[in-house]
Amino acid sequence: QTAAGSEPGNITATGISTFGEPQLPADFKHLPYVNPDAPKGGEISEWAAGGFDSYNPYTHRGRAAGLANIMLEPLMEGTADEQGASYCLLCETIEYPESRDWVIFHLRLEAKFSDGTPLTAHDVLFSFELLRDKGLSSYRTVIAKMVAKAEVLDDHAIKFYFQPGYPRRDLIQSVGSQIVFSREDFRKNDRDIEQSSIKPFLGSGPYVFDNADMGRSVSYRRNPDYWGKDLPINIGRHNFDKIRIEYFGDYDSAFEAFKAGVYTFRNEASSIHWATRYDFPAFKSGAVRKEALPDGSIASGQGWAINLRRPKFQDIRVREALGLMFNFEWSNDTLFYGLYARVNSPWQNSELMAEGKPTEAELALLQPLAKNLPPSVLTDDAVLQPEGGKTQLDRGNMRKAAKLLDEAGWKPGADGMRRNSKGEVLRVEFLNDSATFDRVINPFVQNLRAVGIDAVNTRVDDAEITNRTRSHDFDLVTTQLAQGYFLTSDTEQTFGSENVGDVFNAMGLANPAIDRLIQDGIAAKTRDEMLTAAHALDRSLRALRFWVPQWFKAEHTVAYYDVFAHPETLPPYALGELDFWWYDADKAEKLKQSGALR
Amino acid sequence: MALSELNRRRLRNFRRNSRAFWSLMIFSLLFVLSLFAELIANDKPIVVSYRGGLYFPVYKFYPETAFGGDFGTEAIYTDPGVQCLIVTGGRPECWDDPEVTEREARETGKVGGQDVAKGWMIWPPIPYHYRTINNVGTAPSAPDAAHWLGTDDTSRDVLARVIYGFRLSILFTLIVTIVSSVIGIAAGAVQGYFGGRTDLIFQRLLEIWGSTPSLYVIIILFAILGRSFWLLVFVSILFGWPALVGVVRAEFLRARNFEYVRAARALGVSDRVIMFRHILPNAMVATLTMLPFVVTGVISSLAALDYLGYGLPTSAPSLGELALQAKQNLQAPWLGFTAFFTFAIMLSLLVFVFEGIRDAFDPRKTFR
Amino acid sequence: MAAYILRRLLLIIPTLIGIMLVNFTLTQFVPGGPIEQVIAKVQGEGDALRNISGGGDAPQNTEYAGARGIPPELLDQLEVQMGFARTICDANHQGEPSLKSPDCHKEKIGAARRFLIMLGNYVRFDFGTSFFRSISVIDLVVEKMPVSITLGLWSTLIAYVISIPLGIRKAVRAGSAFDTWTSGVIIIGYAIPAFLFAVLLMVLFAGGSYWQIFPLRGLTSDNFANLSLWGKATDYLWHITLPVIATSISSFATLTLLTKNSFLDEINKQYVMTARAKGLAERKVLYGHVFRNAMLIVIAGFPAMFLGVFFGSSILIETIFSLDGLGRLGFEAAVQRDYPVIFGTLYVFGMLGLIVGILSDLMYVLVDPRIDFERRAG
Amino acid sequence: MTPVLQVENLRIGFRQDGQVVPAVKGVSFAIGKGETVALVGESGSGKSVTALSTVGLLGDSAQLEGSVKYAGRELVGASEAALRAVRGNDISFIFQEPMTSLNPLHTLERQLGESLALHQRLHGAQARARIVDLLTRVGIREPESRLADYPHQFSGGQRQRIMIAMALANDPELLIADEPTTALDVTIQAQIMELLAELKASERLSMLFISHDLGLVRRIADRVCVMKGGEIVEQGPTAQIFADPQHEYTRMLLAAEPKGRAEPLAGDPPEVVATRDLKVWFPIQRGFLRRTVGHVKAVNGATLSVRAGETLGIVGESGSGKTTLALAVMRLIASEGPILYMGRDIAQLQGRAMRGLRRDMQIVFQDPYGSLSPRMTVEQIIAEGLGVHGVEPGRNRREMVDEIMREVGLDPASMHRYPHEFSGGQRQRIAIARAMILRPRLVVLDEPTSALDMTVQVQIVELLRRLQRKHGLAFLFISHDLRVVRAMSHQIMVMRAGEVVEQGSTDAVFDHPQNDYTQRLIEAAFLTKLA
Ligand SMILES: Nc1ncnc2c1ncn2[C@@H]1O[C@H](COP(=O)(O)OP(=O)(O)OP(=O)(O)O)[C@@H](O)[C@H]1O
Ligand SMILES: Nc1ncnc2c1ncn2[C@@H]1O[C@H](COP(=O)(O)OP(=O)(O)OP(=O)(O)O)[C@@H](O)[C@H]1O
Ligand SMILES: [Mg+2]
Ligand SMILES: [Mg+2]
Repeated sequence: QTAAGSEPGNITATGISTFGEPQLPADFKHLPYVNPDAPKGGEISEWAAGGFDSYNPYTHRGRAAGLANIMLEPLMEGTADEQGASYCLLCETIEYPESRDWVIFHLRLEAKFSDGTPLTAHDVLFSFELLRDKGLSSYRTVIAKMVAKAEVLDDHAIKFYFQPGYPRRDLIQSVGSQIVFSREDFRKNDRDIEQSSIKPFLGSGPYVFDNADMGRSVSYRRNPDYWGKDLPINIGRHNFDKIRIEYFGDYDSAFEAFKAGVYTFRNEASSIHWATRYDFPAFKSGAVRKEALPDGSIASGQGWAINLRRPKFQDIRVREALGLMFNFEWSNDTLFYGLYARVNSPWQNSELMAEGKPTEAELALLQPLAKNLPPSVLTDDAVLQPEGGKTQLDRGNMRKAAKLLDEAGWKPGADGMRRNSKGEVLRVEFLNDSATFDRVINPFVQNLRAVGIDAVNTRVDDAEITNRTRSHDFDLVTTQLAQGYFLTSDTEQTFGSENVGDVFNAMGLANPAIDRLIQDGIAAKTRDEMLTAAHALDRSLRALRFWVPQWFKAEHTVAYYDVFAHPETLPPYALGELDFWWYDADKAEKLKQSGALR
Repeated sequence: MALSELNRRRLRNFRRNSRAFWSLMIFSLLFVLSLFAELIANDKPIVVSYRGGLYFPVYKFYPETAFGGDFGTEAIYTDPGVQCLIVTGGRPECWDDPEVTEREARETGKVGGQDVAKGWMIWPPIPYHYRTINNVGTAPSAPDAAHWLGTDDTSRDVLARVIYGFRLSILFTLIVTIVSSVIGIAAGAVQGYFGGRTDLIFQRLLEIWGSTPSLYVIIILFAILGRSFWLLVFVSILFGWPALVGVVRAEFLRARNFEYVRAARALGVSDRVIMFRHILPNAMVATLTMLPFVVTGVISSLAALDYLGYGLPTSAPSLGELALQAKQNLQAPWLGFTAFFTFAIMLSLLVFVFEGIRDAFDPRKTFR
Repeated sequence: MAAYILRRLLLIIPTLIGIMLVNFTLTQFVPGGPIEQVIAKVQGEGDALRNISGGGDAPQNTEYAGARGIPPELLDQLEVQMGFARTICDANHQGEPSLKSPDCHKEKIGAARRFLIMLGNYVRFDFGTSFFRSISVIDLVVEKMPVSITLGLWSTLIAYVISIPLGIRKAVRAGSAFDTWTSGVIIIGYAIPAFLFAVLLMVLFAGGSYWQIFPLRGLTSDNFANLSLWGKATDYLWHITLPVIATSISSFATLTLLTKNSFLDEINKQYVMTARAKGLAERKVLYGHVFRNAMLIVIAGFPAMFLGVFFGSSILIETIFSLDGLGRLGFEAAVQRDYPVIFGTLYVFGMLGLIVGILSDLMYVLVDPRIDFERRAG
Repeated sequence: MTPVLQVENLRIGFRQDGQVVPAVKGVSFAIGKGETVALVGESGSGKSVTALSTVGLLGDSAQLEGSVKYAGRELVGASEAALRAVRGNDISFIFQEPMTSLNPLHTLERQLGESLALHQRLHGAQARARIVDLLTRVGIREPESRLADYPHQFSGGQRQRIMIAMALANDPELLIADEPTTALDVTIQAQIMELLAELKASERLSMLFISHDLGLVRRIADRVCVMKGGEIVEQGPTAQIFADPQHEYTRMLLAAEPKGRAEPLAGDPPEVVATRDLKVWFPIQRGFLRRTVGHVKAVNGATLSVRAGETLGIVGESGSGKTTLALAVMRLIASEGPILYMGRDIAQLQGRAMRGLRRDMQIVFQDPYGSLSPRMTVEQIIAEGLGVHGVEPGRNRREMVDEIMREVGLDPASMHRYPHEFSGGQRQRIAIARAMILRPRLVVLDEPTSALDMTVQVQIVELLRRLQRKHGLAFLFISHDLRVVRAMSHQIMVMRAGEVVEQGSTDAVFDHPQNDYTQRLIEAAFLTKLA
């Protein structure tokens, strides 16, 4: 073991977690959720929309092929059943001080690229600088904020110094997630990461580029000489000999292709398809299986953000009234065939979501902030979205909404439209750029109109919606308040008052209480502390009613030719079909004989 | 207005062409009917009798309070509560159990033992507006007794949408076609007839105009003025009129050399009259043939715009949107069939009508 | 005539400039520019064709961690890259001008100037590279050509080959049952929305439920390169059958009826009688005599039609059959505000269009020698 | 022996706006091998229709009854294929209106070559040689150089000769010639007649010969049928008919002849129109780029002057530039040299200024059919000028149209018909009516009587004279019929190959022709008369 730069008192480990120790012991044999005896072999294929013309996903130029970075490995890897933990992949160990002010990655000596050249600290440094200077903008900024400097200690050790002041909790994991390019490959092929490229990268991972039909299909094959195939973290994974992605311009043609066996695995994103279209011969004969597998990952936090910058939405009663008029239950039953669940919280489907009445600990955080929060936060259950009835226009909710609006000073005029004392009509415009959303928004609009709000659904194109959301020129717009499993600066970016000008804080939330709670969460030292802060934050946010939450899917709806197998219980955070599912050759043989599969 | 003998002869010829004549009749009938779409398909009753007073909700706004309800917003006539209120003359029992109360009032004329001022409603034959969201289980739902052509993917009645959509499309295309053909024909005629510099310059301007991407103009105008029917009409005219210029110009370039044009010039007939009285009728074949297609072309370009997301406001009853839905809901063939039949019927009628007109203007065509 | 042609050729220049100017001006007013598109892309949105290809309604979990947002430097850099601004450095700056250096700053380039720069480049046939792909505009267009040519050429060809004889036959037998039912059929063909028909074909003949006869997408098979010449030809035809049928279905109607009506107009003229009196077979009379007189518009329109083929390829059909042609390129470029592609294609096709315009005017003269373009007045 | 063509009880009617208008009411005649039968008679009596019906060339609107047998085979109701076999090869046609009967988009070579290729399988050089030979025989000069020309580049007479060449190309058994020489000057007419006579003698060519020129009929026909109002009122051997006409109409026809002389001018009327050294050169263009390789000097230095009340007769060889001169004077084609109208040079006038003058100068085109808008009714056509220049005060349009139609011998009831529903002679009269209704000061008449039978011709000449007298009209009168010219004109201008070869007062030119060509012309004209 190299000990370059190692100092006594530092921690040396093979894994790290945000709070406390990572779940897996240092000498784990394999990941808990994989089948260590999974056979290798076979092929899995999926579809993707559109086409591709590049193999470089690290630039905004061109459309990169799916999985174009599959051959690139990060220094450390997370797992599908644990949040905030990372385990060494390219590194043998990591070394860091208690303060986590820096980290040294000691690389595995055997790590090498698929062309046989060893993977060294120089490659890591090269990759780091490359991504820092020329990588995708989002990545660039983050890196610059986190890392002050990186230096190669020797061929197999690299040290990153972190920026002072940046929260240290997740820094090592973040840096560890950096993938490693081959410096030689870049030099030899004269690559420019800012340009699209038609040459796949050289990487060190389990898969290598196999071949492609530009724009139509791309496939990767397992590298039998993969250096890391016997690492515990890799046991039972990367089971398919081949992974193929087929491209289709059209959703239906992709579906037809699946029916015809052009590809074998499909993650169904359309509720109507899921509910009505699986009646084709291959499905009826049992060759294709349809499975709904639980998805334990955090929901996308999708909802209509109400633009708080507009005076008319300042009144929380108006916002609440808007929420009352969206009948999710009806939409789900009628439009989505009951496939979705309601989003109530940005942390829906995770531990961070608040439930019931606030706990003592939460109250301790909330009480000092009470003046900036609706009083109900302290006393009531965390806000849940209203239930709509069986009929799309629910009279009960409508009555409530009407009352709220009346109270807020928006009274129906002679034409039934609500006006304020100045005679202005209450106009609500949905800014929308997606055709699939029309069918959801239009009934919502109808309901709003029934209650006397002059609602319209305005369809615009991508560029315009970007333009208008950036200049905050909208009433309601669909946004994803997607949150992670930890309160971080991301949380701040979405809900913090610093960021009212940002697009991510679409609703323009600026509330000192919220700011405070976020800071509490970011500063949390233990998981419990963080959860408390998160729950307090969540219930406060929800009580502010700055959005009309939409829906999420708590399951993976997948369909596949019956040649694949997966571990009995799946880890909560990943479906893992390309990772730890495997190919059942016997079943495949049967399907081939029956002619269902080519 | 007195018709000249010639026009009378043309009219007679047109009449004698029964296919064209009946096509015109049917088309006009459909059009006129669709003009009264509000009375045919609506989610408001045509007439309401409430406590002896007559109400006309289709044409007039009545708040729910007018029928003893509690909202100052427009009464929702499809709501069983409101229906009950109307039938029972505004009895508060309606809010508890509208169906039962209403039935009771209907059957016995009493509610809770008390006499009520029985009211009634006359509904349009199709009790849905194109915007009405129905409660149908899952959308799109197949045709049934309530929704003769099923519902669309937003759970709206397809038949109601077709009726309104037909009116919208026809109005749209009539305006667009008429205006843009008049401009287009005039422009083509002037170019072809005068030739020379007029032609040279005009054509260049057209070329410039022709390569302007309409999509951008639409995006710009939408962004500034918002999506609306009239804006689309305007844009369609703006980009529609050059369609006929080419053919008309060609016909005029050719026809201006004909002997009878020379004869007309010798008579001292003005250029305008030569163009429109002498040449145009003889150069009209292309125009008359293309017109039905211009008409339907306008409709389908409207559909294409809908498809691309730059069409009518999203809830508008557009036939294009219906076709689009059909594509996206292959499990719901009634959408596709409806779109197709609407298009086919409209186009056939138009083609036959214009064929009839062409024949009526053809001096050599004889009718048995 | 030569003088006229020369004049027309010379007029191409101002016309092209006019076209570019109008479009350039337009783009100044279009809401949202390429930079917004990059931003949308960075934010994980912005698939231009999303609304066209249809798809799921499930919310996508964006696996996106790390701070988001666009740093202002990046916007500046993009502006420079896209030619909306340039980097100006102090005199004492060393080395390459770069926005990263503190000596340098960004300076916006005015619209008029940008227009001139663009024209300057175009004169040298330098069309630049796409904002969103590292490929020159010309290469991009060339890349998309095969699809568009295939769809356009074949469907036009089929339309002409079927429509003209059909139209003539209908004219000869005007009013007969044949006339009526063929009208019915072509009208139905026209009335079926093309994309619906395409989907129908796809589901019936390529999908997994009914007859799997034709391939679902593409112009050729994966192993095209290894096929024999005959194999290549059949493979190609096998692939294009459905998309071409779907594209042509609606094109019969206009052409057929135009042919029919034009013929009806000519068929009774005196010279046709002369031709008949010569004892010519009906076919000869129709094709040898009437055709040229009746079909001025159709014949002369051919060059334009031919060019239209390239623009005309339908984005909808391309999407359904996963073909990557100019239809999609054009739409994508428009939606993404990929100005180099927009202007580049506009310029190239604009020029082609103008030349074809001249050709088609010459066609007029070729078809009907009496035609000239001189001034004529009372 | 079976006759070549036997027509029996042929009835033809036209469907028109719901009714059937009878045109031919049961005619019967026969043509034997080598025999020439002439159809003469009133304009509009059904001659052309009868002829066309024999090989089924009438349009859809015609209803046919009776029987037409060619060499014993029935043609009425025969299949299209059977008719086709007969057409062109066995029976050839020369149409009455050559101007509109040629395919406007085919070159001369193609028009003629087609028949040759079809029936004789002649192609390439062989065919060309035959074409050149044919054209030479019908008197087209330098045929080689004109093979690539289109019909519109030929004069009326030239087109008619092309028609004739086309008809003769395949040595038919039966030639149906519908007024084959109306647009030809006498010398060429003589040449054509000789050609026909020769064919008749050598090939035993049978002929159905339709003509208004009784002199010609007398010379060529073996038998004559006289038609009136859709019926044959009299038929018999030529000599007998001419010598002893039975039917009243025949007698009238034979007696009719434009008589008299132009009345001498009284006083010194003002000059209406004059040209000085007028030139019209048509560029000869070849190749795709239409390079100009030379010029056809259609009119090369014509100087003329016509005073009010005066008629200038223009005669001359077919293709000599008469029509071109007329069009140039009317400012309908570009020309060089001043054109003085009422003393004012109008050569450069444009637009409205020129239009204002048009009321006073009218033209009757040589090709009346082409000059009538096909989609306008006769009423509209005739009244159009009134619309432009105003109706005479106190009269209404309909009345005026009615009157002028009567004056030119048309039935005003047919006012609402389209031009194609008339006979050739009727169309010519429509054209005359259209010009005269405006009471212009100057009228250019380009062969206004070529399609008219003698009785109508007399009527028209009378009309023209009367109007001239009454309103002091100036006429430019172009005709090949020297008798009419003589009867109408004060002055004569003789043209040949674009040049004016002789000019002078009518009597001087007719009685003492100076020029060689004029002498021949007059000789030929009066020789015919004697024959
Ligand atoms: N558009 C034209 N282009 C070229 N040559 C022409 C054109 N029009 C007429 N010509 C030629 O000009 C000459 C004069 O023609 P024009 O029609 O004036 O003769 P014309 O005297 O009226 O003969 P006709 O008695 O046969 O009618 C002819 O040789 C003819 O071929
Ligand atoms: N298509 C038609 N429709 C209606 N009537 C017609 C049609 N063609 C000809 N006629 C009428 O039939 C009659 C005979 O016409 P036809 O052309 O045979 O006369 P014609 O004897 O040849 O006269 P001309 O000497 O003037 O040429 C005329 O009265 C004419 O008006
Ligand atoms: Mg005749
Ligand atoms: Mg002439």
